Amino acid sequence: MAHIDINAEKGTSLWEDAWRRLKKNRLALFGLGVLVLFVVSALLTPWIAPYAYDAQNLDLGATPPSAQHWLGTDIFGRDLLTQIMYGGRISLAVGFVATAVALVIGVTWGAVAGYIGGRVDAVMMRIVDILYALPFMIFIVLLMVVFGRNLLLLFLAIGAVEWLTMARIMRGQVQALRKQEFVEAAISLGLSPMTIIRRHLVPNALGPIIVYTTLTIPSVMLLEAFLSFLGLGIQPPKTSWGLLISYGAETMEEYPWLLIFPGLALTTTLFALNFLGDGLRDALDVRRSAD
Amino acid sequence: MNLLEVRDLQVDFNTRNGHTIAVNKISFTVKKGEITAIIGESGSGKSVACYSLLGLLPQPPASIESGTAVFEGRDLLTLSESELRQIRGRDIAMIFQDPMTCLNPFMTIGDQLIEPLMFHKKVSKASALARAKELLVEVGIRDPEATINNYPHEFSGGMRQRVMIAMALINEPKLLIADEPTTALDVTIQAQILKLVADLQKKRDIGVIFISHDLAVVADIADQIIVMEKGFVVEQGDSNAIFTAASHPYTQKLLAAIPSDTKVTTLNDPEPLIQVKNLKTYFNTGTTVVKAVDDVSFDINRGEIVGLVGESGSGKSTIGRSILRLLPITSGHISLDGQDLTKLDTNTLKQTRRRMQMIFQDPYASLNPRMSVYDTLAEPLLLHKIETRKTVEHAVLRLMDEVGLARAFIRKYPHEFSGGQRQRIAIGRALATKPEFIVADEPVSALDVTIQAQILDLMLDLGKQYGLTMLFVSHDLAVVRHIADRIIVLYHGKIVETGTSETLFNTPQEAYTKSLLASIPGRNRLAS
Amino acid sequence: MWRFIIGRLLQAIPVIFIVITATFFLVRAAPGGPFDAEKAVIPEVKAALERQYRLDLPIHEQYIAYLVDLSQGDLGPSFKYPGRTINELIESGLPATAELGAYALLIAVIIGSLAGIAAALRPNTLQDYIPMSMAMIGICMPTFLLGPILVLIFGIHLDWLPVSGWGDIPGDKLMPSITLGAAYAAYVARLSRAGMLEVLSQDYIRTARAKGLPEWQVVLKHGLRGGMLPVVAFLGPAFAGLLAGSFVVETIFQIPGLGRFYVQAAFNRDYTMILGTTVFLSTLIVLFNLLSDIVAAWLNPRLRAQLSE
Amino acid sequence: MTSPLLRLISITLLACLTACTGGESKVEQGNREGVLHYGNGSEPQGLDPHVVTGVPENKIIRSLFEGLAVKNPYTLEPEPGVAESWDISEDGKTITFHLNPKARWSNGDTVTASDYVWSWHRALNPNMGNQYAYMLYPLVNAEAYATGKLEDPNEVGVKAVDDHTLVVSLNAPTPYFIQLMDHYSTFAVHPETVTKHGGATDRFTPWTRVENMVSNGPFVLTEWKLNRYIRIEKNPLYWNADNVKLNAVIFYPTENLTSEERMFRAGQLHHTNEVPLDKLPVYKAMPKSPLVQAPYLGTYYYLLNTDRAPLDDVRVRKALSMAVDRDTLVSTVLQGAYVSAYSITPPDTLGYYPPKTFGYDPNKARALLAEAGYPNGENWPGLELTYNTSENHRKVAVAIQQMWKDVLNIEVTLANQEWKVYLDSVNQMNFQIARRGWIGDYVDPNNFLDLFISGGGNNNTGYSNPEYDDIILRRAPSAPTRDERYSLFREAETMLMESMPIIPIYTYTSKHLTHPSVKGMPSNLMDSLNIRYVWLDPSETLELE
Repeated sequence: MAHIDINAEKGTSLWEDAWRRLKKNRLALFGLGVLVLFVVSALLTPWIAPYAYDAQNLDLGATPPSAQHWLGTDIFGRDLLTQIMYGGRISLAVGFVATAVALVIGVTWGAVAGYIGGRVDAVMMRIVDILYALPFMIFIVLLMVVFGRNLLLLFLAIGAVEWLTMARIMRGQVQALRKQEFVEAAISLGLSPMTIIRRHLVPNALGPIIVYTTLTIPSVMLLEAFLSFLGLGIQPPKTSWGLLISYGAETMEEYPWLLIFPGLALTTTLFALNFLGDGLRDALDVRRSAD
Repeated sequence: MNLLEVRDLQVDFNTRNGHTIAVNKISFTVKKGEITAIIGESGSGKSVACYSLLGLLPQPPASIESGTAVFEGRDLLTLSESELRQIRGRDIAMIFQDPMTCLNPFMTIGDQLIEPLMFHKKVSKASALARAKELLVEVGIRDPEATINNYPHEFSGGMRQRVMIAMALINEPKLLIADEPTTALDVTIQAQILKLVADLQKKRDIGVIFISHDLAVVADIADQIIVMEKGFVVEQGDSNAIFTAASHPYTQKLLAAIPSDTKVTTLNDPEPLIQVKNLKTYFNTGTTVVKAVDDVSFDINRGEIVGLVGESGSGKSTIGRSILRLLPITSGHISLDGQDLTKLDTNTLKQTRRRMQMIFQDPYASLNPRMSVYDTLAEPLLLHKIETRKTVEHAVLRLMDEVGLARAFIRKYPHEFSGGQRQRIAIGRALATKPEFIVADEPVSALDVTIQAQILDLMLDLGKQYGLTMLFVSHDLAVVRHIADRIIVLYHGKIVETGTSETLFNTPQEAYTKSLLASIPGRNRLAS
Repeated sequence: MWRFIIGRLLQAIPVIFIVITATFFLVRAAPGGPFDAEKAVIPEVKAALERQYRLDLPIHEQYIAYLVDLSQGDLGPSFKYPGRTINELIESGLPATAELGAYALLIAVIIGSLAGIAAALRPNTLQDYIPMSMAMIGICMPTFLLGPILVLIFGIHLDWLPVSGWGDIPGDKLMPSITLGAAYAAYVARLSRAGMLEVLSQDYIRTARAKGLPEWQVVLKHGLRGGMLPVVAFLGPAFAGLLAGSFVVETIFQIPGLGRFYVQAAFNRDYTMILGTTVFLSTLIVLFNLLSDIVAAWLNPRLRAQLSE
Repeated sequence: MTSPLLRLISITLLACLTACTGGESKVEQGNREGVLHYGNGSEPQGLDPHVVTGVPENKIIRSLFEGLAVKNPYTLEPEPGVAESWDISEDGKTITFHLNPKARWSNGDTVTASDYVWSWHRALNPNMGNQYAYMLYPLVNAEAYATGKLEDPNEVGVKAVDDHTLVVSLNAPTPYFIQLMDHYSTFAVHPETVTKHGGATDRFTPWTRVENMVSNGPFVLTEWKLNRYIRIEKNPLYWNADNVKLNAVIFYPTENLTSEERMFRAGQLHHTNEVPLDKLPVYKAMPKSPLVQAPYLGTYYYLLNTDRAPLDDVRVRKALSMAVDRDTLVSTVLQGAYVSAYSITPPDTLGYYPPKTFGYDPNKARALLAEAGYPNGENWPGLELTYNTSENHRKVAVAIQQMWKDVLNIEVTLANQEWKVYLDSVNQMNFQIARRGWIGDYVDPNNFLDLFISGGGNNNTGYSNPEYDDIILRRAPSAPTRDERYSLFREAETMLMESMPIIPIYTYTSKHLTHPSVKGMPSNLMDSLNIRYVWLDPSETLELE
């Protein structure tokens, strides 16, 4: 025991550890691989896309998949593969950034409310109720008027909506956790409430949060399409998966490929996220994956 | 007459992390009308062996590799699931360790009680209820008419265990398997339950398997004792023989672990470190006020270990937490080294926390499951700037040495440790800030007896080494007298009696203290 | 228990009041008014209209007048449908939406919990993977997609069900209910799976097995109540959320519901309708959150005891 | 344990399914009973002729009420309604309507000339907030009364000489005035009924409810299920009831185009209000197509904000307009649904054909843009095209954006806005280019050309030309003959298109799916329904192959 390599004794953080465990989960790695592939291709899209995203060929119109256009074309004769690649840039960015915003606000809000409890909790949760009840559309329209149209605002707007449920989940978790003795131990060590929340409560509440997050990302992608309809989001000819799907839904009988391929892109992302999310949850749950 | 005959039973576990043999070719016999105790530490395979007989082990990961278990002429291990189901709850019934979690919180005890009767015997609900009420009376629950429609949470732990026993007995089984039925209970309640099991067994003349980690518990009631270690049966025989002439070293070790000595006070120069004056801590539940601590005053001298003894609900843990300012107190004064703790601002309080620490009862709940040993131990060191980021690792390793944890474990997580090792981590955390005063809240009551002894010794050693002052909270007098210089007995939030360990044990003044002493298990046999 | 309920209702009053106030001023701040139309409205006509709707008053007087009306239960006249009051419109839309929501949740609970329980009984087998994959898709399948697909299959190609309507042709309530319920069913499936897995690992399940009960009794009698608690907690807010969610389904299937009013009011800047539906919605949110807590307490005796303290 | 439950559910489902298959469809039942199932676009705001503003209301109100004159659905020429006949004075400023003595309210009361006087006073009353009050502005003093400048309604140019004679005085000869008598804002309402349920000029009275309404048209209101349907039934008291062939009509608020088309396919509708664009090729390919498409009195165009650079330069405006290949746009993206437009007034507006002053001309467009200082798009400051959120607007905008890029090498960004935000932008002139559509209220070039008079409420371009104003406001109304009037309009329109404050894109068409059993519902420029002519032939069946 005395001659152990000092490196082996080095403490590791929860995240390093989780990564070590995640690497052993094949399904999660597959999910991660798919996501990385999507992100990389989104980043490289301007160089690798087969066509320009706004190149129209009105006389060609909507055609099913062919050798020239692997996934077919839309009514403007634009290459669908190119559209999906460019759409992925927007959708993935919206999905990840907006969800991250929601995650940060929701987790903080919920954790603070749950930890402090009592009146503060009641007030904080009533604020959540109020935001739930406000007419969302009017809120978005106002945002647009006040701040104008931009992508960052879109992320914030979506994040500002999605954090509510996140806060509720987090609060429930923290309420259950704060009665545990290790929290008391942390208090008796003299840790400040914020440190206790950050170091002791949040990591232990991550499981349900991660699962909810993986479900939030795809719904955020679809919400983006709605906001774009209201005029807040992206403008044609730029596109996103959400928009492609909603356009495709209109013509699902005439041009089914316009729905199927964007839908597949979203569904694949969804499953990849889910595999990764479940894997991450297990990896972070140090008890479950003893090794 | 042999009721159950187990031969060459082997149970393996196959998990992703490898293959283990939990029960290794064991054989034993249970006779009708006798209590057979199976004794061993956690992980010895004692529970696995019994569960495997009834098909209650999830398979996989468990698999029964070999053996026979003949019960009334039938080999339990070869029966189909539906045949086993006919035996479970009818011919063989079980009582589990934690009556808190083993009763369905969503059903009234009446509904749970009559379930086996109605299912196996197909009797009407009315007659099942009538039978259930009779049994409730028999296990010592008064007024069953009123209580039968209550939910488990409306009962105390001891009452719940009585309900569990009634439920097990309602079909008049021939064999009762009791898996650590008293471990989660206070000593006084434990004594009552032990007596109840023994009485019922005699009255019905049934066979009982009593599983425990503590030889003392079964000392008074067991006819046969089987000692298990790491899946093997290391010794078995007549109860008297085991207690008087144990041959296997492990059995001897188990016997030695039973705390039986009394600490002799050596303190000469009393200088109060902690002073508690007229402490009151009440809990307001909305409609009623629970007086958890009701006007309690005492001092703890520097270097002294004071035992605080009482049953659950006596307010002993509340006192400990009140002193450490983990709970808001209602009134009174608490001072550390003359400094009034009730009047500190947040910042000073944070500084003062360094000087007083706590060790909790449940080493599972008191360690953050997502923090490794390193994180847990480094946190207080860094927080109070005792060490820098550069030197902290060395300090953590030193701390681990002191509490007897191998350095190689530094990156492991709490779930990877046994209960005893976990409690060592918790002790290490409490000692990290080099405190002067420690509140230990039942630090060994969740541990096996052998481990209990080790941890108590560790605490005594470290206490001496660090010159610690300690408030040792426990329901177990046997443990307290081993470690404490002075003992305070608490009942319903008030102090009943105070004295040095020696005087309290040898000449208890109050009736309540006497009854506490009387309920120490195995007292009669071990004394003789 | 009553103390708890009354306490919660008292807490709801400031919530609803703030929601009303915020909404009142937000809608008036939004660009475009209720009388803007593609063909420009003559200023005199517009002035006459604004007078009729009290929009010519200073905004604080409008606000106070609205609160006074509201305190008498009067939600005001509709802008979009002159000659009708908001009370009347909400009354006319509520039955269909409530019915649709109830069926949708019923379907969600039945299908979702069956799938979730089935999955929890054999975790990490096909019996788990298949329903859970369906649930994943269900959660993300937008109603604007699912509805038309169902209509195409069952309404047009198979010709089994009417493609739209509500209570006009037998069977016309089935497809809308399924469309709306699908996403909820998916959530319920996930929640009940997680809940059942949690409960089935509890000690009292082992006790039930030790009694010799057959597996289905163990699951149904001992597992279900605890396992369904997360579902109950989810259903309260979900039912309130249905109002906004049912808009798409109501549009696709031509259902005369409240969801259309709720969403179209915002598009039309129908001030009184926006406020009316929002007041209604926030009341629903409060009530259903409370209801789900009460049901949870009813299911969980320990919680019941806490609340009755 | 799951299987018995599942089985139970599937059995229930199956039972429910079989219960509703194989039955008679609504259309088949309707054909048998003489009930027309009519897709009507949306829920009417109300049924008070002096309150409502939309097209769906129009179809229902014109079935419940009857104007002094009605339109022949085949020719759009006026024919007798409540008025048996009418005389127009020499100077064209006085019209005398002779009311049909058989005209009855649905409660049996006779329709009298004083009912009209009362109703028109009501329609013009400023308190009414009637957005279509301007339809009656040709009357002497009507505008003054409607805008509050005149207190006494009796000074308005409408008088009841006796019960059956109504005399109307006009400011100027108004050739299209008779046409206006078929617009609901000029309909009479039953005074006693209105006042019984509230004030005469109260917008909020419940007099239009099923149980209260009294009307004078071929049908009466019998059921009004909000957002579900409105059912009207044949009015036995109608003076011409013998010639009404339908027993009942049910109007559905078919808001969702896709759903409406599916309802038609499933036999739940006789007639759809619209057809989704992408369905057009499918229906056009059918040998016995239910598709009915006809030019419609409306123009789709882009407003150009002539107050803002670079659109303050007429050469830029023209370059933009000439760079739009309307024929390609219409035939590809729009699936041939519309007709290319090069002017604001639709062709053949009651014999009026607008001038064609330009065409698709990429070279000239490039030259003009270069002249304006942007050769091959250099130094182009950028432009934004605003439109309200809608699938079709988006399609047009995206295609035109690319055409401008291809032809002129300039960047135009798109900005879709939510409906009311868009209206606000347009009204505040807070845009550079904005999409706009105009549907004629009556068939006359004036209805389109008076949009662009200086400061006109619907001008929204900043275009202002005194000469143009003079033609529209003074010279054309006083033109003695129709030909002279039309040539003045052509002159004005040429002037307008030379300045190009708008880019006309296409002329609307009406598109419906109509079950072959529906007869007497011809397509026409106004998409005008005259329910009196409609009948159902049960022998006709729909073939969708």
